[in-house]
Amino acid sequence: MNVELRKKAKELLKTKQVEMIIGYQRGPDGISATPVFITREEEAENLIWDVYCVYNLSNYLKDFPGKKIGIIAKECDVRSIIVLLQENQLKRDDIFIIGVECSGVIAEHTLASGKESPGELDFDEKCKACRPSTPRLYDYLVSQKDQKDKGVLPEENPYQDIRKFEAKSIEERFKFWQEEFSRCIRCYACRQICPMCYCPRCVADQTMPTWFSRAPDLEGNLAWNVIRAFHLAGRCIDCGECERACPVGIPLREVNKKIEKDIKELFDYEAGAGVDQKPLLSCFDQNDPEDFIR
Amino acid sequence: MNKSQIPDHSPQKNSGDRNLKAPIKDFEPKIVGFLCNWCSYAGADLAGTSRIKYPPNIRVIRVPCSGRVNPLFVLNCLMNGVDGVLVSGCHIGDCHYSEGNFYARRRFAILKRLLEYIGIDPRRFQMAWVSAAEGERWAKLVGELVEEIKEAGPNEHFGGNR
Amino acid sequence: MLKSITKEDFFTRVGELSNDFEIIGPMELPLKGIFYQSILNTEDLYLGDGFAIEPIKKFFLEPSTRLLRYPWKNEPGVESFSPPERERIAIGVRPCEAKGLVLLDSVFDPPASSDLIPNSAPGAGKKSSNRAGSTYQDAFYTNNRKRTIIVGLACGRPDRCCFCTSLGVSPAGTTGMDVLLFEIEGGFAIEIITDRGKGIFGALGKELSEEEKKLLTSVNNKREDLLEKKIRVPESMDTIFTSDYWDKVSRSCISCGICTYLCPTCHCFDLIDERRIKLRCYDGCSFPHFTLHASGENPRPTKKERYRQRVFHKFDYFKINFGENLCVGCGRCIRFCPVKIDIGDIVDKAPLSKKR
Amino acid sequence: MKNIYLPHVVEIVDVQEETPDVKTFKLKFRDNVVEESFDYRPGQFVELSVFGEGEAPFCFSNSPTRRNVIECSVKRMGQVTEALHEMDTGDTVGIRGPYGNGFPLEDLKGKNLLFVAGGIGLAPLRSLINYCLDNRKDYKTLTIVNGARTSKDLMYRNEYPVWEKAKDTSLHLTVDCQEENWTCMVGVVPKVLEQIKPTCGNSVAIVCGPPIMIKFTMPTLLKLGFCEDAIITTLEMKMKCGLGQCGRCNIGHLYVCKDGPVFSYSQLKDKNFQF
Repeated sequence: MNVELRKKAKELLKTKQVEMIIGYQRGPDGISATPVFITREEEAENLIWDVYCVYNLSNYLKDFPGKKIGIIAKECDVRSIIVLLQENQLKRDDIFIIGVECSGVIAEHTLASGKESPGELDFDEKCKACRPSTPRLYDYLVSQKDQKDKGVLPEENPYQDIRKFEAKSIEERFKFWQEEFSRCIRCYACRQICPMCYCPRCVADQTMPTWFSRAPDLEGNLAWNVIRAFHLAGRCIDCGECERACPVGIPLREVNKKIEKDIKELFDYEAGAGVDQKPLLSCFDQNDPEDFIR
Repeated sequence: MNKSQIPDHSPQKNSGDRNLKAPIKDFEPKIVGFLCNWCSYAGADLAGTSRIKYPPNIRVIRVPCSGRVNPLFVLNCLMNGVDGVLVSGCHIGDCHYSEGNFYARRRFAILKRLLEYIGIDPRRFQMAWVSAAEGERWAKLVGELVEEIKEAGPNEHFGGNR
Repeated sequence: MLKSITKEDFFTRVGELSNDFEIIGPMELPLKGIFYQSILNTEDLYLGDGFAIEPIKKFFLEPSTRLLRYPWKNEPGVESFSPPERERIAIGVRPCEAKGLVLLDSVFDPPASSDLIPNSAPGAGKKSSNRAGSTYQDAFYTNNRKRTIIVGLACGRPDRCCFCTSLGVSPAGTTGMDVLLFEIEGGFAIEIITDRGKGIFGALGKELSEEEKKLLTSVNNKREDLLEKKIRVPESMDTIFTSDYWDKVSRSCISCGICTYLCPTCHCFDLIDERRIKLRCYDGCSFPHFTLHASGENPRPTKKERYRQRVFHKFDYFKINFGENLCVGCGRCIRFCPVKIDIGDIVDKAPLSKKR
Repeated sequence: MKNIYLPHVVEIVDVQEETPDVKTFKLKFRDNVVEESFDYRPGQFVELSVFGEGEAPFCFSNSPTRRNVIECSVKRMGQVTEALHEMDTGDTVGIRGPYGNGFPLEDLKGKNLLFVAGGIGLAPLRSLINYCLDNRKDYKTLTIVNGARTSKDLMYRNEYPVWEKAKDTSLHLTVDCQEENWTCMVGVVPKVLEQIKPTCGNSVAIVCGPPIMIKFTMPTLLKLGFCEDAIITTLEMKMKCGLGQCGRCNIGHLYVCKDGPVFSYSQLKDKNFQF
């Protein structure tokens, strides 16, 4: 399938349908993948697609406004492109989506443990909650016919862990998050890697006023992590990049998932369902639940 | 304390020794209320002009609409040691701007659940609809709120050492 | 002085020392990684082959340091926080990190010499010192350095991101150490380097036999060979400042702060006034607002300029000012980069022949 | 050991509105001992702090030769300047410094001096101009070219009559576009310089203004015959510490806060303008 991918990429560049293709190439360690930005046909030979291609490349689309960009995207990446389209951050005509079929990517942190081959490695947690393997939106699809996948099976109940955690006492919950957030170093990798975090000036960097402490203390870290997740309500498509990028292992997906579950229950809303969908917080329903309001 | 000798709390463990608040038995909570200009603020005003007595624990911040209230306002209050936050607006259908409170309702439904998930007592963040005619109701609401937050106790996780 | 000591004796001694000193050391948090923490229980001390995620820097140049407390409006008296006095022992510090501290010393604890202070000679024109950069001594950093004894641990298993030997650091290097431990069968070989080190571990263990010494030397000699990654570090990068190379290598950068925050030598900081307290917090040259003027002007507007600044600061500017690279090859920025940008690779492959 | 961040407390004794968005603050030390020992040169700067809001660097805008107060001119721009503009006489602020190298006063002796200022860039130059006027015998002719967007944005207007009357001193004012009742020159600073054709022999040009003005003025001065060493400028960069430690204000290996803010054109050219 890499052959087909490269062929299509060359064709797109040759016919000038796109100015650049954002894809994956093999990293300097010879195992993992890294993002690559291709503008010349011969460079297309570097393109790859396999279980090591964990990144959500749609994060880079904001770097090239007004350019025609081809992007290699799996199902979860496509969902984030859809959200960006919903929010008018992209023009549909400016992007050419080369969809790739995905049966799960590896959990990247396990690479550090010395394991290398796909069979030994675990699939990423996010893939266990993901259902379809064909992207819901694409301009060209590279199908995965030459690879008999052992892909992950979707979990029966994707919010099982969240429910379990909700059942704990309030003190336990606070203690858990206090400990997790205490490790936060405020490097903002979670924000920077997120395709949805495109604010020109993030609330964390604002000084007039300063919304919450910029020091990595309890108040600052908690406020930052809560507001980061909140700003993704109805927008997070669970690509898991924030959690992967976090150098100190804070389970950020567990916060994102909580909101995902809530909005499903409260508003029957799923982020990134379709381009015509309205963003969750800029619309409402007359009958939205209000049992929490006095 | 000697001027030059403020004990330093190293950043690694500045979560301890934070309870600088009053003991619980005579605990008077500090509550911040974000009140919409058109209904709830007028309602609170009515309570005042009608000389209805209610606890003085609430500090009112007037906002144009409950839809103006940013979750950051709520977090900022809680992180600075406020014991409870109330967002109050017009009843559904009465919004001066037609739909501001609809947006607020969605937004805070999510925030309320999220704060609870993180381990912040749900009693500390409350939302209400109070109309301009409901002076009586406003006073009752504040009374209940103060009782609830007294039960919840001081917000000792945050805002100490400041 | 080289001695051997059993693990048991070592930990017993650390336990004794914890009465008088705060013990800092690596601790393994399950599923999260290794973190330097204040150790309350000597059993928590992790002295294996793994590396801590954050460098020991965070105990010297802290993620946030309280500098001043301000009065309420128009009241008198700005108060200085007094630096803490408790003495500490940092155990398990890697040679690269200790070297990193020595490099930080030149910024925060520069040699005090009146002729280096530019303000001392009125009318002295452009520069009265031949060295650019800081000449001010920072009380908080210096105090943290002074009150801490450093007990190092030689590296037994460098990983594929480590490249310290390319920067003149050895996996068994003693720069910046008071004591250095080598893991040997049944315990540690312990090298006492300074008098402070002698003070805490001097009375311990027995002299190594000639045979053991030989064995240790041969192991030490092999340590450097364990490093797969070797890079060529140029004398100067001046010629490629304007190269489009920087555009290429920085394209996948996401402008987060991981590389700078986790670097044992990065020391850029921000001063923040919050609730009448002045704090010093980490900041990084990779953030877009790092150099953003209030007017909206930004001299480093894109990732290209920002990434170049990081590389130049490490491998060019600092060398001009202090004669050394501001990199110790610990590999953290490579290990934890979410998009696998490899600074070693970038420096190694820099097209130096290309003139500006 | 001394906490290098500890500021001296100064009181605002006077606030003068220079332009719609620039105010000049006159500051007096609370502590007489500090006042005695506080010495500075034109071109140096201080870190002014509004307690609880933050710190920002400002240059001295008055000459050390006529100092009973310290003067800083502040343009309303960001968090700190906003807070400063809200302040009034009697309020206290913090001050630490002086920092930076300042103008090379010795090297300028015996030279014709050309001052080129744009907008608030006149602030550090005013300090130097008045210093030169107070040491008049040390310096030859003084030519001042001062530009602003509009006549409303011209700073230190009450100084102009004094400067115009001073011996061997000329003042050229310019605004970007023609205005009603405006009798001086019109046009951006580089254009005006070409008209004035200041003498380049035994001269030094001292330039301060917004980055865009500096950028276009430099080539003009070179064209007029000024040599690279004879063009000096004082730069602004985002600064936090003022001590050469926080790492954001460097141009190449030089730190604007410590090795600057005064640089010669040749110094910057050597560093290839490595911002």
